Amino acid sequence: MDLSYSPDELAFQAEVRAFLAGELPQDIAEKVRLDTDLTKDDMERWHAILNNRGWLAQNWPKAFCGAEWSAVQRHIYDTEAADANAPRIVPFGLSMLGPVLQKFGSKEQQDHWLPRILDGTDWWCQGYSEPGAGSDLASLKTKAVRDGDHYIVNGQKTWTTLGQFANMIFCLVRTDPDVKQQEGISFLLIDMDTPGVEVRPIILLDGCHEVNEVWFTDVRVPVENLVGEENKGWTYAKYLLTHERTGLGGVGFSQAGLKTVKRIARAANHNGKPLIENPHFAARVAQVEIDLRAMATTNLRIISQAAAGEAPGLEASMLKVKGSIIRQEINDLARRAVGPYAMPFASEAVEGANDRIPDPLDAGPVAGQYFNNRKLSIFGGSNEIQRGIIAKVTMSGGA
Amino acid sequence: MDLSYSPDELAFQAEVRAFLAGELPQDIAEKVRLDTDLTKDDMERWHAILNNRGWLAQNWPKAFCGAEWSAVQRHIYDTEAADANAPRIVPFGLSMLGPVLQKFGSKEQQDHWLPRILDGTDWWCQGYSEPGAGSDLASLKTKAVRDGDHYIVNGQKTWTTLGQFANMIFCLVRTDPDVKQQEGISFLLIDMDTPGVEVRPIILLDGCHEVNEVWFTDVRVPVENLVGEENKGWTYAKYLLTHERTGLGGVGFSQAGLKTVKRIARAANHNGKPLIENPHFAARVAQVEIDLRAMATTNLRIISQAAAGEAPGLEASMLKVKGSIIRQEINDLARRAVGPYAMPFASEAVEGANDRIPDPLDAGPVAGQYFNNRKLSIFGGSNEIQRGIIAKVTMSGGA
Amino acid sequence: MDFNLTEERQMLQDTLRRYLREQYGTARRNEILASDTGFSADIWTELADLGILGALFAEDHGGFGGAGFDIAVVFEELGRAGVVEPVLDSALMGGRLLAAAGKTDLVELVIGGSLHLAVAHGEPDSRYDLDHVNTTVSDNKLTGRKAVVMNAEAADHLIVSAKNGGSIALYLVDKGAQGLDIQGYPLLAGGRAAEVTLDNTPGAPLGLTLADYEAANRLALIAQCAEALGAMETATALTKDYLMTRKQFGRPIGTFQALAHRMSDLLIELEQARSAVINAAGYADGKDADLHLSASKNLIGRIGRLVAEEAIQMHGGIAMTQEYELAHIAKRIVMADHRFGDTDYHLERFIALSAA
Amino acid sequence: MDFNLTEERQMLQDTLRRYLREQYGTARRNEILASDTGFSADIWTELADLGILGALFAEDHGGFGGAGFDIAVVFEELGRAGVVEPVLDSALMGGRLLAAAGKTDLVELVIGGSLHLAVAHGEPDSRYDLDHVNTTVSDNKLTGRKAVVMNAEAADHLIVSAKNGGSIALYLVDKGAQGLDIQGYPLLAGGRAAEVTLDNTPGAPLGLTLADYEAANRLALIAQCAEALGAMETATALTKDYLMTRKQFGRPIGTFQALAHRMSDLLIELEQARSAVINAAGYADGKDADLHLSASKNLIGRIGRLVAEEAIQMHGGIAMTQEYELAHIAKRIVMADHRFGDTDYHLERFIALSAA
Repeated sequence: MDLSYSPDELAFQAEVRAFLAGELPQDIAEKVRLDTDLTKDDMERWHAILNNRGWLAQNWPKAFCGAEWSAVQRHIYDTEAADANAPRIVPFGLSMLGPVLQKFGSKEQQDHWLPRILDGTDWWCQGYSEPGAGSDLASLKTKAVRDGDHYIVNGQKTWTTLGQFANMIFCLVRTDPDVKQQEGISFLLIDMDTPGVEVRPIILLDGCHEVNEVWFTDVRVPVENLVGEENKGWTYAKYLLTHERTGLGGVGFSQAGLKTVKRIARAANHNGKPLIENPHFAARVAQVEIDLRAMATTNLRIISQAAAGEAPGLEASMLKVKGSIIRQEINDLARRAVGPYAMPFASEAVEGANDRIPDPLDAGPVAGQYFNNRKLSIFGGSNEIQRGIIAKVTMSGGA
Repeated sequence: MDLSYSPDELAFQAEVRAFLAGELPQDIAEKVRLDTDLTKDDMERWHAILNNRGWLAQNWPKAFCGAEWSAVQRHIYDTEAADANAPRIVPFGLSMLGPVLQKFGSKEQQDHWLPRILDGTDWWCQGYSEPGAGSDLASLKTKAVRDGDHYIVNGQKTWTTLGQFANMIFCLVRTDPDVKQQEGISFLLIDMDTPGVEVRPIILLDGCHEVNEVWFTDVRVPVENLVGEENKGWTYAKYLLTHERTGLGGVGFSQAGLKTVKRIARAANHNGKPLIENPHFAARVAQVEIDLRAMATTNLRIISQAAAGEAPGLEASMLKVKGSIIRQEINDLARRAVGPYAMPFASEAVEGANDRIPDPLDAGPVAGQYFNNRKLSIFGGSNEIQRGIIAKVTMSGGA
Repeated sequence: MDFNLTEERQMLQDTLRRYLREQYGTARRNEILASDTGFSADIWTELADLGILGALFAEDHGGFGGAGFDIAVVFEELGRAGVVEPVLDSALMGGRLLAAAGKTDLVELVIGGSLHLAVAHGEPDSRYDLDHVNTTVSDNKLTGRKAVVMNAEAADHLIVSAKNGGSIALYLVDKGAQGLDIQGYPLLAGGRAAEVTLDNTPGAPLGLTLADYEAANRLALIAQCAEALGAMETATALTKDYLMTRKQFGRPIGTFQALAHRMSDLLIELEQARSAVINAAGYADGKDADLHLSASKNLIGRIGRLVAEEAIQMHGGIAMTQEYELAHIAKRIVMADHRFGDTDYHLERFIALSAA
Repeated sequence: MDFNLTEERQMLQDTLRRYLREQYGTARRNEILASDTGFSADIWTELADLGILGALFAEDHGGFGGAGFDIAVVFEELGRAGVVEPVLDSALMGGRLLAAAGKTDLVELVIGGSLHLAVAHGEPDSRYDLDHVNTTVSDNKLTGRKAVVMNAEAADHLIVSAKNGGSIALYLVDKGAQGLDIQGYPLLAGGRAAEVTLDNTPGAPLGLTLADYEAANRLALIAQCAEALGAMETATALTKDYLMTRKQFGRPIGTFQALAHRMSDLLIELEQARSAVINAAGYADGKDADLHLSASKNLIGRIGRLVAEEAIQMHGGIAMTQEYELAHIAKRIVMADHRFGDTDYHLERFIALSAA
């Protein structure tokens, strides 16, 4: 047991810190700090900077021009990036599709699509969820029927994050309706400029446009856009879900969020003293900070297991549940800290100068963020789904 | 809406207060204050005092020599009694068997058994639960087979509270094994001096002897001890359960407990100041007090509905759950307040003078009580059972 | 002891509930939310015509109610429907302050629905403290800044607090008064507020002190607790319906034990919240009024958060969308914690008052 | 960064776990609980022979461990089995204080299992404060009262703190010393303690100060957190087994969703507790040691209560009986909160150290 970083790891940490200090555009960092929505251009700028440095595809193998970082390196980057208010890397191409293509795609697909992810030619989004299916991917209904060299796709996807920016979507579609639910599913890449694809915004409860519905009406998709074998899409989807499940605890986000809470609470007045000195508020902050410290260590333990080749299954579910609870608690504290100024509808306000809210605490849209982040325990497999997984695995004698 | 007592109710309150001040033996009150176990003699003494005043059978009709108090009167008594550290009235004969006999017993049974409850000739206990049956009464296995003028009873009951003091037990027994689970059950009165009845103590986790197993081996019970009709016992049991379900919130107990917590916390030192002034401890006390104030009003609302003739069903389950949570939280606060002196095993200590623990806070066995009162959410229909009832009733469109 | 509504209050409740059910559905309300003014003048007029505004005032002042339970009944229904019109600030607080000042003529206009008010008391760094006022007054001219003033843009008059020597006094400021600047913005949970600055702005002294403001604040606490209770009732009802409608594995998801038990806990806490509102309304005149009000606001804050979060969580994705009824209701519940002192503010006040 | 046990610690863990599994079952432990001494001399000797006591000391002092993770490994296993022998007070705290005082000869006897110690620091009104000592010393004679002193009756020597002028110093007091009175009693969670009074009782100065006591207290915090973790692991395992064994409606009750989800939450919190112990053991030498230790003790206190209460609740009646394993384990977990500062004490200390 040794909780300290090795000299190599410390050197890497310094390198990351220096890079962020020198290269992260200040206007972007300021938006991240205030939880203001980033524009597409903001995200593309930051991706390009990372790509220049060779740090965009952090978990890709060197063979595919990735950084091939160790789990600890990725943890170090995540922590430093959150601390510096760097935007998160948009994961759809880099963390989700990339690994699937590398493992199951054809040489042609790899050669064509992977460089376009790195250089920003394509912006991918994910077509998994469907209305009424909840977290149950196996019950999906979007159909793809073979017609010569094409599939004809009909159906609807939902909760498609940042679909409004994407030109490509990777989808799970049903190619064989006659077999059991989890079979007969294929993994298809669809150009969103194809006729019959329609993106409709979903406005979330905090007023933000972040997710979308994507409708497919007789959309013709070339068969070479099928990844792997027909009807084996479920296997690829499961692989992707496993791969997606690192960093689920969101330790870096929580650490940054807690810093913000403390900053606000130092500035906020409570009965003539800084709010941070109020014992009730301080107790709330301390308890979540203590929880977070423990979770950060749990996170490192799991990373170190993953580095040793163990697949994070159960532990990933545990991290996702606890991580979402902690982040949501921090959002709640930020909202409390701000007091009456949490009430203005801030996202709209930033658009027109006339509507600008003179928030003396410079806190950003904390209440909107509080509501928006209720999604953390709902999307990507709700906490109820995760608890079910944990119970099932451990009760059957697993852990 | 009017939250104040009427002049009559205020007069009654004064009467109760005067009675308790004058008649409650101080040695008994002191034991109750310190949560020390009462002896059988203590309980009998107090019952006799109440009976003298005509206040023992508070909910019995005047026709059966009861006090026939209104719901509000009972609430007033409960509150004042808890405040004065009066012992609770042992409920088995008075609140449980009495109402069943009054409703379903024969004239002979009423004439014989009811006066003996009042004058203390009989000490009753309850034979409902069986090992492995949990809260599910319908699955009980104790058999009674008719043999001439007797039933022959075989089987085992468990969790029989104060069975060690009882000379009589009212039991649910299976008289027809061939019908559906809830049918074929009868309600039988059994003299515990009959050969074949054996009482075995169960020591609870705090070291107290409070509950028992009761074993029946070929026990001969005269048929005149059958209450109502054979195989209709389930109906009577359900009636009793409904009847038992008032005062489930334990408001008086919680109010008295909270007073104790505050007394201890005023005396306990924390960093050179009284613990009650510590904001973290004060916050815990305040939150449970706030919850209790709301529950006291919920309790009164339900009492007032009951007085208007509405049966407390769903609301009784709600009160039991919330009431147990509040009482257990108060027990937890008492344990915390005492600090290191919560560790000694106090129940044993009071027996031998040599082992007497010089507890400077005069707190009694608070940690033992904390563990003992975990029973509040387990026995008498666990909180899980209650939540199931609440969900079932409301989800089917009831409330 | 009596826990039944009087016949009059029962009628008031029935009338208001029926009116809002028919006239204030999700679609209508979402239109109002998206409008420039943030409220509907028609709804306001109709509330006045139905006598809802009058129920908030005693007969002495031309109303026919005004007691704690009148306020609780009205606001519970407003909360149930997620009403965003500023009844609390404009009619209740503003109107009752004018009533306290003896401005019966103006109160009549409030009850009739033709006079709109705003109460400008809090300041940028006062948070929830009632006695923290830096706005100054000299020769009946006010100078200072007021924070998050509800309904300021629409108000005909603002009631503004200022430090007059050592004590706090209230002034009536006209909409068009000189040196008055109103920077309005929408609120997350509906309606609009504004930052109000006064620069030597003339105001008419109302003869009211901080104690009068505190009295109005007590009424606001009853109203806010009741409104949150009504919203919680809707959140709970929507969740119950959803759990019994939405199916997984061929069964309504509400029949699965985990959700069923959590739903039961919400229902239990909802009863606690209901009792807290009764305590707030019933004890608001007594000597322990502040203790009861703080207890109730703390409890409503805690349970409100639980209900809002659990209702969203048990719904899943649908509750995350702006157009779904629960989204608005959940925002009303949580944002109630930011008015008139939050959960911790009232916890602390309860502790202080208990120790006293 | 490395989260694997060293080979030596892995062996230590395996040895101790196997020994306790074989020799310290429920029946044996319940016999010990019921005994007059409250602990087993045989078990003590065997723990010494297995090298368990030696693992708590550095090589300099005749041991072969002594680091935070050595302590954590030992106490996690002791906690898992619900061991009531006073390893923490007699061997770890007592022994390490003697080691700090350079009494290597005595430490050897501790490691060998032949010397029993008690640490008498807390007083009737000191609660969890370490610097609250009213016992006085004059001419190496001590006078005062010490509260809830673990293992006092069985100890050959007591290490007693006293106020020497303005500062606190530690003294070695012999079992039979003049004026020493020991009033013993059993503890709810097993073992025995005593009220100790000293009346001009001779003590040998150890040359140790409050800072030395605080250092030993840090080790005790690691040990107590680890012991509670081990006990929580047992409580969780017992509950898991029970849920899969006990049936209702023909299915193991653990397959019902409500209990399954609550069990999942326990498992999640157990991982948090495990990380808290790692933090306590791993950071106990660093500059933020007290911050980490307070964080860990607070978290262990909160999670411990949850685990103990939920484990009992999910078992139902059986867990309420004294003879069932969980009853003892739950008492160990909850009573751990009453040693070396409880949940709130360490919350407050964490806040103070964070602000510093």
